[in-house]
Amino acid sequence: MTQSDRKWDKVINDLKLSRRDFVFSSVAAGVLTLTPRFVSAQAGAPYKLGVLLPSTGTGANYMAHCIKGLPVAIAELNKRGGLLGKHQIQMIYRDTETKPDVGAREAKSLILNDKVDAIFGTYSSAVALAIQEIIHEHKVLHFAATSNSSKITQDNYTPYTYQFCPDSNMQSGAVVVAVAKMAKKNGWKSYVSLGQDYEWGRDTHKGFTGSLAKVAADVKETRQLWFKLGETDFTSYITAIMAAKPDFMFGAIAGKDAETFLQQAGQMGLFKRVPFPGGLIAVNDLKAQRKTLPRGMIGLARCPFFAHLNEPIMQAYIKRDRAAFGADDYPDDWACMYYDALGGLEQGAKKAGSVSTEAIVKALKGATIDTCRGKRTFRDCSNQLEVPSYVGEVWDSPDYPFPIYKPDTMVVVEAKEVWTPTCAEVDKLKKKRA
Amino acid sequence: MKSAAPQRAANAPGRRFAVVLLALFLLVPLLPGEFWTVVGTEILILGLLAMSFNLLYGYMGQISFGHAAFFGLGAYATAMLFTALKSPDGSIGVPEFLLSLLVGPPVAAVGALIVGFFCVRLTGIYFAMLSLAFGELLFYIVFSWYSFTKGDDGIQGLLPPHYFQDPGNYYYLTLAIVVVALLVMWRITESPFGYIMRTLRDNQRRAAFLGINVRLHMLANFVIAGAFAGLAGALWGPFSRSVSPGLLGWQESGIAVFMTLIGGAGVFIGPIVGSVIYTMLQAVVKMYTVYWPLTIGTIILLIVLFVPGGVLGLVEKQIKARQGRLSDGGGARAGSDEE
Amino acid sequence: MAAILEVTGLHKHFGGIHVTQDVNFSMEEGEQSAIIGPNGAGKSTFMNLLTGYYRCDAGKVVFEGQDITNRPPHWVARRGISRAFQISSIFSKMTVAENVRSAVHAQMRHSFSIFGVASRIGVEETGRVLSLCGLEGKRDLVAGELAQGDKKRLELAIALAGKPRLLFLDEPTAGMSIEEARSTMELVDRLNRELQLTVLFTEHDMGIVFNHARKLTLMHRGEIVVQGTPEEVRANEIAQKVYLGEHHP
Amino acid sequence: MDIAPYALQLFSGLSRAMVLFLLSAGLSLIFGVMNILNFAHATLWLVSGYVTYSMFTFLSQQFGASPWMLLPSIVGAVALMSLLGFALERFLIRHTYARELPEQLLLTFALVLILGDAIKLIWGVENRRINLGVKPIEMMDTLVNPYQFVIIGAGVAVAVGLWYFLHRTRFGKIVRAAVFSRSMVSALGIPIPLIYSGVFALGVGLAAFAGGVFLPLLPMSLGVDHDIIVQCFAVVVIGGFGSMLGTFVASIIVGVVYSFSILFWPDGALAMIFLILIVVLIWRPWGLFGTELRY
Repeated sequence: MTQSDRKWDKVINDLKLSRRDFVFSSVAAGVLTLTPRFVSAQAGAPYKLGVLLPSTGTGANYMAHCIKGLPVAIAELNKRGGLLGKHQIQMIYRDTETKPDVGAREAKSLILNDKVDAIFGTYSSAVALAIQEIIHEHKVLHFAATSNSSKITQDNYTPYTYQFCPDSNMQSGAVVVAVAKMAKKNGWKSYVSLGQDYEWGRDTHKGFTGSLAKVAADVKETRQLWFKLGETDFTSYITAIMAAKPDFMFGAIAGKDAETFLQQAGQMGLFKRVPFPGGLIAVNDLKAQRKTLPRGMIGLARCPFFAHLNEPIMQAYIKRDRAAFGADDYPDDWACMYYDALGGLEQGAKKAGSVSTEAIVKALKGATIDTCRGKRTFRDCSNQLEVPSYVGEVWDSPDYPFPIYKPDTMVVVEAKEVWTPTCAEVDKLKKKRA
Repeated sequence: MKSAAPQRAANAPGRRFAVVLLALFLLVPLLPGEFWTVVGTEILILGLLAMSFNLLYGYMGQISFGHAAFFGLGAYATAMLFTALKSPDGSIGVPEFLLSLLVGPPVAAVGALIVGFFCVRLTGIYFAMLSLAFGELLFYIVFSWYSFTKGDDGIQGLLPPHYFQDPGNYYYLTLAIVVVALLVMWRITESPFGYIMRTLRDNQRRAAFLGINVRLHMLANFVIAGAFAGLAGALWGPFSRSVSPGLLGWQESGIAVFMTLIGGAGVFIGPIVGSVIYTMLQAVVKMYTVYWPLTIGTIILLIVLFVPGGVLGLVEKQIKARQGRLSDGGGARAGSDEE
Repeated sequence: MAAILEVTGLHKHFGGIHVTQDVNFSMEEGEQSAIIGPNGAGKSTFMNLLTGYYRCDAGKVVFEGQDITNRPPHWVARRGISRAFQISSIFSKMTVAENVRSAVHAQMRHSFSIFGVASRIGVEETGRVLSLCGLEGKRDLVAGELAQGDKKRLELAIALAGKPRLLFLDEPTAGMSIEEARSTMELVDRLNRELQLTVLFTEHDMGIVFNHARKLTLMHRGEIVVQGTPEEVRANEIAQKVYLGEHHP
Repeated sequence: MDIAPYALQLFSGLSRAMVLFLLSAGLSLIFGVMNILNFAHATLWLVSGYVTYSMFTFLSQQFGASPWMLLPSIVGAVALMSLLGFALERFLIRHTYARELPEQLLLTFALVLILGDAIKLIWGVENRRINLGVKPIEMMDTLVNPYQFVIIGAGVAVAVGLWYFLHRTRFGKIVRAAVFSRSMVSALGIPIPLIYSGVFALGVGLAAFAGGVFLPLLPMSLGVDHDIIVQCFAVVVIGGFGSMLGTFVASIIVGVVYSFSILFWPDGALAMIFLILIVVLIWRPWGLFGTELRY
């Protein structure tokens, strides 16, 4: 057992013992930052990985699992020798505070001071757009796996960004597939939209209304409501939605706001009057609101572990995750997608036979990689991984301490069904970069 | 007891200190790696913002919690013109770039003129609250006016011309602009107008009976401070390569207040020294821990409790105490201040 | 001699309380007079009304033939009226010289000069005022740290720097030693004599009042009770009843 | 015309108003008496939400889950937080009375940062929530959350209680006198420092009460204090510093206006609060019910 192995075991042990997961994970991140070059027989230079995710702000609760999970996954990879079996990964974590200017500053700090080779992040799409400017200029690899505005891979395209998360258009497209079916069945004609007033909310909303108009032209949006990130009292929004008496509502709400909204709307009985199909209900929401989520509600997920239980990578990940954090702890969507990003990095380096950024960028172009979600290919024109979206009904499962999506009603909407726009159009959208 | 102690005319130690500080700033890009150059640029830009805030606080005696609104207005004005002037291939020429920088201060000044028109009617806590309210209002306008400002997305792609993409070159450009701005500010604070500001800080009623139109003078100073904040904002966008509405928010204003109080509001270069301390601490502390708020919070707590008047205020006191011992002078201690 | 100040029918109330009632008052150029009256008689309010600090509810104030009723204080000050307050009102964080210098700048209409160098403008005039008020030795002290008597003198200096033609002094010797009070009033006399400065002051010390004012106005409950020379007022019965009689010597 | 939607919107506005009032009452009291604008007020509110959560969880584990466990949890949180408030005043705030406004603001702002990270250290970044199993009830052809009645009731109860305290009790009368004249109170031989500690503890206690009462409605999460404190400032300023009645009325104005803005002009809802604030500050800087004297 090498010295670094022991260190890693200690980190993992700490994590296992901890009740306050976050504290220790950040301590772990600190250890990682401070760890000197790993000593190993034929070690190459360590590979520095910057992780830019919020532990403050509206996305913090979504990212908590990622932030504590990534060190465990990296430790496991390092045990196998690291990238190409010789480059130990050194993770450096920074808080973006869900603020674009802070994100941009921390990206600069990671690149110029810590000399990172790649950056994973961010949670907020607005922050992602801001840091893309920095990573493009400094030619640093950037894997996005949560922030999913379509602008990241289209308008603001840079060859250094790879997207592991279905983008907002794909997600909205998936919701539209479900909603159009339900609208037809129930004779729905009108809906109200409620969205977070920021990049992702606007973009998701645009994607939804655009695609819905194409498949169900007679379903009309009667009202749009936008709220600022971090809203604490949705009462007035909920009564306004009820007052509009729509047939259903569409929501572009994520993070802690989603939790607040679902709780307050549930208590006010909104969903008894107005169905809310296709709101983001990720695994962490299923876990956190295990008691209160209305069963039968139609939710949208990005990467739920229970949809891919037969994938070996997913199985291995779940096993390791439960070993590290307790048997009740299943990885959430965000952690899975960042795990895929890490896998993408490992496979990219292997394909390239090198850890140089340019080589990995080239190797991943249009490449097919193994992920938690099976074999997936990057779209040529936008570096968007062809991953599906998941629409399903909240349902009590006998196998888990929290509800999941009912397996026989869950629809996995493949990327190809909802690809918009076409590659030719994407190329037109791409802004010119000097 | 006072954070805003009298601003003495440039005495020899002060001038020497400023020269040493400038020399240090000139040497920053020679440090290995580009990181400290980038941190240095941030110190200068945020320092300029804090300096402009101190025109209101240290010299006029009013605390503005909406000062970052003008920083943000300047940043957005520059960002929008910058975007409009970009050539189809996404690059921008040097003249166009400089032109876009120039638009920041006047736009911010116009904003300050409108906001200031109302704010100067009030003083103290009411001034603070009204400036906060206007700052938040401007923030929400930028935040909500999606079609014009791109809302929360902000504006990206503010990559300066090739020459200024080099952090060292952008640093020297910023240094040159900030030094000129500081010299202008110095002239203003040492002008009759600057001293009239101090009279308004100390005693507005008395100043009015000298024939000073209090509101008009406060408004003039508010606009000047807004313009300098706008200049800082103009430099921020191309430095950060993007702007976002958060730049206008009260938390950004809070940073200017922190810097000023850390460095010392009673000394001309106090705010920029505060910026050096704050920004460097931030850069270093964040390397080791995510508990930056805890760290800076504790530091501010200690400064408020034990170093009132800021770091430079403390230094000045020490110098004065030494001089006092030498000359064995010192005026008679007298009763409390009125007003 | 022409009237420099002419006040007719001045009226002011706060809520239901009438603090100034139907006051008619005039001063001639070069006159030096005093307003007396018990605490709360409305003396300070009267000065605040004349200088535009309070708005009048009714009445008219004319200075040198110009209507200055309800004009803002700075406008009134620019017409040539200066004042000093009962509680010394100075710029406490600035030095003595800076206090006076800024007043000089304001008088020279330099208050908006943003690129002039303050320490080089109005130097002579500042020095003149400082020495006139006996403050040249204390010019570099911080005003807030001065002794009470010096503060009052500094305030007088600030008022004089405005080159007024009419000077209001509210309790100019309050808080001063006997010696300081004497020299201060001598200065006032000299200004009145040599510069033809019209002076109106309020004062509690009857000795000072009778020695330095040539005309007295007694106010009580916002109204003028008696006006006249010191002798006339001293002889007045009402005056004795409301004020002089009950007053300490 | 169907008035039900408007009535409902008014109801949700009132509920929001009481949320704001519960939060702002302590802030207003502290400012009125001590002239301290406490930036950390909403952060203390947030801390007490977490404390209530922990107590609720603990009690539920010890004595079995029941919604009624919320009551002792709130009492415990209020007691604990009042003690914390007392200590904060004693050891920190007290040193800034003679200082200038910005330094006081800065001190309390430092507390915002420190307490925020303290939450992160103790409770982590995951949201904390409790579930009382509240079921919606039918009202006016629509559904409402019965817990909103609890919120409105709590707001009115606190308003009445504060009124009784300030006007009918000895300590309250002294506190009220202190709003108008500090020197008078100290001339009466009442120790001002003790009043201050007491008032600060009471103000923090009110924040703690609000934190506990909201817990079933709002998952506690980091950073909400930053957004809400500015709205509380707006309420306190609109009502008039130091005027409890003003704070109450301003809460209703802001809550109801906000609620109806969402119906008619959702994008401008938040901006409306600041527009009201600006108009009030320009028209009556001392607020609707404040006194001009406290400049």
